[in-house]
Amino acid sequence: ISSTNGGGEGNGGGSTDSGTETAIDTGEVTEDITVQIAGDSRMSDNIQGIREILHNQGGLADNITVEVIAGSQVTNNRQNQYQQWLGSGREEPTLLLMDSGWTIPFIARNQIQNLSEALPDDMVSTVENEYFQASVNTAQGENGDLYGIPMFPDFPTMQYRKDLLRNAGYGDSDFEKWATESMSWKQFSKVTKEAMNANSDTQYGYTFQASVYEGLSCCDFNEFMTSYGGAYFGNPEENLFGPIGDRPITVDEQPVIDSIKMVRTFINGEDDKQALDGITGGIAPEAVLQWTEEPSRKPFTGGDAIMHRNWPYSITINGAEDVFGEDLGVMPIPYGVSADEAQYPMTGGPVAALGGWHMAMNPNAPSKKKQAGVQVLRALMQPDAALANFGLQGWIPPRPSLLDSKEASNVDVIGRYTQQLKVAGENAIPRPVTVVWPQQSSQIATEVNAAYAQEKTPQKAMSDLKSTLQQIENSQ
Amino acid sequence: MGEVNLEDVTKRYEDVTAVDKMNLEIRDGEFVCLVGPSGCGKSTTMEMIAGLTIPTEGTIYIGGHEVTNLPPKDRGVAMVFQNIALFPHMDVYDNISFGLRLRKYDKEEIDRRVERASDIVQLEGMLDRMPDEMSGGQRQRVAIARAIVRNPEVFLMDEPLANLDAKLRVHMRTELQRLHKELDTTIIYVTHDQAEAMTMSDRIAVIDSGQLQQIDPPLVCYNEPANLFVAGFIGSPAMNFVDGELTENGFRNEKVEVDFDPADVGATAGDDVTLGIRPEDVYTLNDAGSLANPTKEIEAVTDVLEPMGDEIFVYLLLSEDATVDLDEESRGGMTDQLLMSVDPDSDISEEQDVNVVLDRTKVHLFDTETGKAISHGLTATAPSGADGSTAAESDD
Amino acid sequence: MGEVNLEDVTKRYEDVTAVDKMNLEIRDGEFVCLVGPSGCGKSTTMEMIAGLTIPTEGTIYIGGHEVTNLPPKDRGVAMVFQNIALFPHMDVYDNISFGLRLRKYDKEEIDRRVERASDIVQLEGMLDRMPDEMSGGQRQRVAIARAIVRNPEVFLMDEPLANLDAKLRVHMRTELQRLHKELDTTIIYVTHDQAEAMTMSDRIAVIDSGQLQQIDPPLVCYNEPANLFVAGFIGSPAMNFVDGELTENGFRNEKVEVDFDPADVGATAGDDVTLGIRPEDVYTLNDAGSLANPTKEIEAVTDVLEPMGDEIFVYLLLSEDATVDLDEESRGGMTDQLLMSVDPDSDISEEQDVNVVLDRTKVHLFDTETGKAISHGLTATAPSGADGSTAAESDD
Amino acid sequence: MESLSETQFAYFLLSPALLILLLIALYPLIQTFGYSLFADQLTGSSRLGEFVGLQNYVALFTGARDFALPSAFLPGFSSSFPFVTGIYSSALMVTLIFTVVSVLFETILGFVQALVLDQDFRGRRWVRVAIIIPWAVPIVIQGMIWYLMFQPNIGFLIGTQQNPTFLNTLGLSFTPLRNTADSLFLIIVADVWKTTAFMALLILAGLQSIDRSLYDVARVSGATNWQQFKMITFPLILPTVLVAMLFRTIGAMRVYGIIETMGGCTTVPSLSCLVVTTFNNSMYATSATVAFVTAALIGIVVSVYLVKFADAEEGF
Amino acid sequence: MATDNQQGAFETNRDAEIKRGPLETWVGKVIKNPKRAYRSMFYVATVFFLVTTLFPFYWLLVLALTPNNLISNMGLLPKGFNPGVFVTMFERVPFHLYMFNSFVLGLTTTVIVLLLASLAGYVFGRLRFPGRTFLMLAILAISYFPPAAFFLPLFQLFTGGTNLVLGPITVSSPDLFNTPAPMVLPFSALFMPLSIFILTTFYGQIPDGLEDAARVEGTTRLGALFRVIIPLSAPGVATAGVLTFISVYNEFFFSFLMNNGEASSWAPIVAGILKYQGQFDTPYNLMAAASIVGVLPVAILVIVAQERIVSGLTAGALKE
Ligand SMILES: Nc1ncnc2c1ncn2[C@@H]1O[C@H](COP(=O)(O)OP(=O)(O)OP(=O)(O)O)[C@@H](O)[C@H]1O
Ligand SMILES: Nc1ncnc2c1ncn2[C@@H]1O[C@H](COP(=O)(O)OP(=O)(O)OP(=O)(O)O)[C@@H](O)[C@H]1O
Ligand SMILES: [Mg+2]
Ligand SMILES: [Mg+2]
Repeated sequence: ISSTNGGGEGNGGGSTDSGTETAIDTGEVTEDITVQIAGDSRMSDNIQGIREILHNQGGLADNITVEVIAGSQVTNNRQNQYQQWLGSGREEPTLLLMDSGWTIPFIARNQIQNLSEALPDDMVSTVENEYFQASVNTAQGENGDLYGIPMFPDFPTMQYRKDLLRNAGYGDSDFEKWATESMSWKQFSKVTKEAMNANSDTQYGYTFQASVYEGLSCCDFNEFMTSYGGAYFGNPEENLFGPIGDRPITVDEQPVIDSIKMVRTFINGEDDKQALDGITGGIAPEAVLQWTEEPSRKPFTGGDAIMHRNWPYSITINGAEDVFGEDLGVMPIPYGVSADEAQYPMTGGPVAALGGWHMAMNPNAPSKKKQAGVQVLRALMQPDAALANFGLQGWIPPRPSLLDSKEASNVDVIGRYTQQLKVAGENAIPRPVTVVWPQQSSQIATEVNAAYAQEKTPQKAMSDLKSTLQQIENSQ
Repeated sequence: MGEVNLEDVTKRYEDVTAVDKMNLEIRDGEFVCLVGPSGCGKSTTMEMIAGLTIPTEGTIYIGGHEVTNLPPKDRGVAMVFQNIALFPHMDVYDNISFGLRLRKYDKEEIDRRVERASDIVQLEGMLDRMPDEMSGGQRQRVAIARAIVRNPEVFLMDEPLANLDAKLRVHMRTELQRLHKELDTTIIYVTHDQAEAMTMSDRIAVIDSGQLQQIDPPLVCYNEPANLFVAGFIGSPAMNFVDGELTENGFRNEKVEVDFDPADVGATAGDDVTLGIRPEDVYTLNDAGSLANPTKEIEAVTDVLEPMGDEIFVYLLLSEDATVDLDEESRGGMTDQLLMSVDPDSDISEEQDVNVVLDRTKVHLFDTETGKAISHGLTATAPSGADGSTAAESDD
Repeated sequence: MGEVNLEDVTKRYEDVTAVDKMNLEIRDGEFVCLVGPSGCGKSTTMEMIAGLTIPTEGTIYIGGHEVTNLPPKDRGVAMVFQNIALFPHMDVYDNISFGLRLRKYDKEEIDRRVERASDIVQLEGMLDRMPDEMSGGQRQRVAIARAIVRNPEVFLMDEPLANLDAKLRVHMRTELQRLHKELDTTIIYVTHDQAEAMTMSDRIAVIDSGQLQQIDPPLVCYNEPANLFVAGFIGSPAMNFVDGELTENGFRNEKVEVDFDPADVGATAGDDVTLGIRPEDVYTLNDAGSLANPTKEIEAVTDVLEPMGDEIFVYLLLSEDATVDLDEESRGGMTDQLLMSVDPDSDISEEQDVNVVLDRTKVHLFDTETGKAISHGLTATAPSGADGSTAAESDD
Repeated sequence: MESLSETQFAYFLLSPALLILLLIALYPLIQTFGYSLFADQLTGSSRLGEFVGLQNYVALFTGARDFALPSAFLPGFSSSFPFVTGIYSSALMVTLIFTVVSVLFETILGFVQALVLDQDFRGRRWVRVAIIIPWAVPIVIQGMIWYLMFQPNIGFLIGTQQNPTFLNTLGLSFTPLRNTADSLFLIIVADVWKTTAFMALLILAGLQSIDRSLYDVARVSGATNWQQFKMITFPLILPTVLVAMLFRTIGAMRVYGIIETMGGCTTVPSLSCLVVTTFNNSMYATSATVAFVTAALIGIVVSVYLVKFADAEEGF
Repeated sequence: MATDNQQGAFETNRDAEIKRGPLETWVGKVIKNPKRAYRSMFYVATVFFLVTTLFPFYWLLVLALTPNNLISNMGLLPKGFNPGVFVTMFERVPFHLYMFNSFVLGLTTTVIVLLLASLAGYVFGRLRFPGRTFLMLAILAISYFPPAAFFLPLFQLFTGGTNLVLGPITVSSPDLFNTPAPMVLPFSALFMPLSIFILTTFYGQIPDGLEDAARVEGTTRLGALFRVIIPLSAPGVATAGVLTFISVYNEFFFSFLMNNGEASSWAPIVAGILKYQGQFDTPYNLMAAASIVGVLPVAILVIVAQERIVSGLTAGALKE
């Protein structure tokens, strides 16, 4: 047995560059055809509903059937699977649901279809013009071409217990204001402390996620930092997605340091040597250092915390009637400095880290399947379909305008909070995804967590991080 | 001290009673052989004495202390196993010194003793072989050495010489006897070899079907067997048995007549009796010259001859139509044949008519029904009225 | 056909030569016993014939075909192993029927054969026992049954009866002989039991240190041993050996004089020779009456007596200061003692002066150096010049 | 077939196993070794960059590739192994500690478990089920079990500063899974919990294969239970124990799953963590390099082990 | 006399007991009767192991029975009682299908491994031939590599990405993705070294005499292997089988990447368990329930099977 692949040139099997850029026949497909989508279990659980939406709201022709294979929800595993499938040139599936956090590396590898080339212009321009900009950015290649259609974005918000805050003297008018006008971290910490004092039987003030994991670097830390006007690589508008090696590394700047100091104050109190002035301390448990989303949510849902930062999925849980119902308050993430004061564009203000998923197309799929895939994408993009999906699967509509709609606010539980989501979406900050982001992310998480845990001073941690990031940048 | 007593010891397995109410008193320093047919319970008895098998019922004493439930290590016994059971992961030296090392003897003492033991069993130079590199006899010798390096109060040996050749067996026999004398230990010894049992033991215990049949010095067992079983079992080749009836004049059946007064042997006429006579006590008329007390002649014809070198076994048929039925010869009971042992020089041939006589002093009588011995040897002369025709009378 | 030929077969282990240039021709249907001291290579020879061990050198033929490298299953042999080697995970029935099941005999045939075999070895009713629920002898019988259910051309039996009692052994012996006649198979049989070797075999092969010493019919081996080794090995108790010198007048040493003309035995005066005489050929003067050709008297004193029941072994010391040194009796070679077997009735006692004579016709002479036999039995009469004092002369 | 010589016969019987190993193990390993001679390539459709020879290996040993690898927290851990620097040496340290401690405890506990299971008692079968089930637990679940047990505010084993549990008083931090020393300890505990069954099962099988009559001999020779164990049981199952230990050692040196699910590869970076992380980050060449170096290191450890125990058992 | 002595000892013992506490009494008895000590040591050990191994399962059960929302600040008892979770888990994911897949994969692999490893174990355990040590080490060396080291080339091989050059013809390897083959084959190769080593030690310990006996009775060497050596090593074979089966049952790497995760694509139980997990939300209760369902029956089954294998092998399953 010998392999033509020989000593390790390792070209991913049948994948070829050419396939990703050719235009697709966008005409009707006539024969019966099944389009396979690599989705998640939520999709496959709702496959009947999705088919109805596609045909009823999306106007998909009856001869096209969709089929969902439920990839792992664990995003790393999914990414890994896709890498192998696309890397080896498999024809199935036709469409793939991709995390906005790692679509770009696939683009960089020419492993997904260039939709700007392949789709009708109207579809492309709709996405570019009407969708949440941050989401669109994470689906674009270096050349600005579109490689994925955002299906739904995800923005964290700050959830709180109205009932507990009422005990501290706050009322509905405050809650209403906070829903769209976020508060500063200073005020946030003060409010939280007050509520803690007013509710002495409640164990925790503010729960969030600071474990050593992707969620810290992409999101929690990113939010703290950005809300203080800091950035990983200088001006996010210019440098967020590259060019690798040719951008400044700015993690050691004061806003970043301040944000770390603030979190240390949250955890350790104001007498931490690295406490941030003006922040009320001792509102977050040390446990956050080991918490990811679910462990941090458990105490909140269990009634043991006042404030909680998390993704919309948890709003659905916490806002359910048998949990807090109307007592659940939601507001955008607090800010460190306002957008005006911030050094870089896209920073400052109530920033929210961007999550969410795109639909990308497998360039190796047979053209008939691609053709049908385009029809499916088009159907999914229909506003009515997006709204129906919000109701069905909780997919937040990717166009801000849709969040204002009646249909959106009618959606159970989360419909109550569409305005907060819209604010968050408009202030969303993507993680700086590039091909080296995975390496950078783990280093960031490590250093930041160490700094939060008082194992390093913020300055030392960030200067260490800076040099490591520099090395990674330079390695490309 | 090394006396071993078994009181009403019984061992039952699911469907077999291996040992059945065994009572056995073995004195300190005694050498006792257990003999009996295969499967009669010898090994089981040994195992119970060693403590490897716990009796279903009964009590065992060693040195006067009850040990019925004591673990083997507290009984002060050493054992050679029938299945040899060498430790496969140890070389010969380690196998032999196993018990000594357990007791933390010092190196020199161990060396000394192992050397001595391996000398006795002629295994010098093989101390670093592994068991699977040895012949069957060599392995057995290791097993013996393993037992004799220790100086226990009681030795149990279960057919220790089964795999050895005659020469070596004689050697080992004398070695074991010497050891026995030197150490003054009690030895309980299972063997199938008559010569071993006869020469080595102070007493022989004959066991059948888990029951003790007789325990007596070798020559007593040989000359005065307690019952048909013992008579048939001890002695090789086995004793001849002839069934018949006791009449006023003595033993009678179609072919064999032996005259005596039933009263002399404490029996009454009319009983069914079995007459036993060993092959060496059957004489042809030619050889009967030296015989002081022969019986009446018995007509016979020779069948098979088995020359053994130092003697010839002659199978005699008493009735003409009988054939030697080697297969169905059963213990005790009437047979139509007699086995006679004659000198290798005798000019006897197959299918020849010979008349034979028996040595009256060596005739045994048993109750056919119960198997119990009635008498061993008849009075020197036949009672009056019987004719003493051929035999020359001596005054001994 | 079942003839077995070994041509220059050698088996060497790392440091041992187990079998050394063995040449052995066994005829179809023959019953050959291999005997020899422990570790002499008997089992190894059997294993090579079976195909379990591949010879280092030499060729093996079975039925005229070379089989040296053939696997056991293609050799048509059945074997009873010295170490019994029952399959511990199978009950008796399965053990016995193993070979038949392999050959896909039908159920009924298997049942029939197993029943027959278990009958022969007297294991009826034990067919569903597991090996570890059986006594040593029972296991051995299973092993025999396992071999005899098949009807192979060659049977190899390595001490198949070692664990059986005398009675059963006699029974098995006759069964095997019958089987041998019925099936007309070749049987190669290892035994340590002289009686077995003498009675069963067509020929006995005596092996020492891996080398064949003699292969001859039993009585030939007994009466005309080829060399000192065979003479000492065959016969139990062993032959007495007396070292001496050959003079013009015959054999001489301090104590023993036997007169004859060296020329008659084809030897020359002056050679060192060893005289061999079996215990049963030594007579006290009292018993010598019947002896046609006695030698000169030899003065001796009795030492130990070993009563065996059917005979008594008398150890005689020739020089006064000698003691019976059971320990250092070596094979062949001069000893200061003689073993004599006498009638159990003899009134002989320990430490008694007796003069004994030897049966001239049974005197063996060996070259002391090479061990080769010089003659077996001397001419009936002593040569002229020698005095025939005590012995009555016969003209036989 | 029977007429083959012993050597031919041996190879004949080995051929199916060797064939499948050749195709499924050797072929990919050679390929992977090839990968390690190229540069990483994160963009473009090719998985690998240009041929660089042994540069990846050099970079790994000099620490020049550390930025691409997850790094441990404790600076004390990056102690110096000869020829290895930086993160690789700390990963090696973590792995070795994990291996030595967990294999040691698994062997001891597995031994005792096997001895318990070798007894005859009522309900033995159920005790056996109980002892074996941890081994049947998928690593994801094993991770979840222990992760939740040591998750502040979920599990009950971790308290808070105000309300410490006995484990905290023994020195366990309040967020043990974010800290290399504590999580390494807990990961070892979790691993011992799961894989002791592996040892126990194998040793039990070894115990059951011992010829019981040897114990009779030993008992009559006067051996106490302990001596029987020391002189019969132990030497006779030693080969089995060594095989079990050998494979546990290898397994432990490749530990990955339980780390990832409990503490995370960044907290407790083992050798395999480096391989998987770089693999997941599409750095196939680095991943291949680390894999080969890891295998070589395991090889060294195993050789030391084999040489050390060669006297104890010639079986290998 | 002996009985007298014992009587005496017993009396004094009783006198003393009155003044002693229960522990001292027990200790006293233990010293008198070491069997008792062994017995109690044995019970202590058993209870210790039961507690330590089972406790995490109890914890799993606690998690399963507690509604997911209430999982926080857990104590030793479930908060709430929600046995319905064992139904919900099947509604959410066709878990039984995943179990079935795992079973098939495990069984197939186990059979292949035991067969090939038996041959190899026989060779290494009972034959002496040149190259033996080298080959053993080479096979062992396969276990040194993390699974990721095998993955890329194998993935290409099994998804049709490798071209096989057979003389003039070039065939690309068959696409086996989503079939059991690309899992079973790597499992077989990767788990085989362990079984080979286990079987080597066990087969090596069977006395030669038994193999000899079988061969003389008419088996080939292989026949002797299957009829005598394997049955006599039954505990070892069964253990190798159980270890292999469970390893496959739990394997993650290949199980996960060699199929698309659907039950219909032969994805095994691990994929099933992960199916419950959302991107952020983790229904611990469902996963715990699934684990219990996935593990307990299998563990029990495996033990039962092991016992049956052992008794089957030893008691003549090979009987015709
Ligand atoms: N595997 C082996 N390795 C080394 N030496 C061996 C091996 N097998 C046998 N021997 C040696 O070869 C010689 C012959 O052994 P064999 O088993 O043939 O003897 P034997 O005549 O059957 O003896 P016994 O009557 O005691 O059974 C012995 O000295 C023995 O120690
Ligand atoms: N574990 C067991 N289970 C059932 N029966 C047994 C067991 N052990 C022995 N027996 C039976 O008990 C009887 C006595 O066995 P034992 O081993 O004592 O005989 P033995 O006199 O030593 O015989 P041999 O001379 O053949 O060795 C035999 O019938 C045997 O089959
Ligand atoms: Mg016995
Ligand atoms: Mg032998």
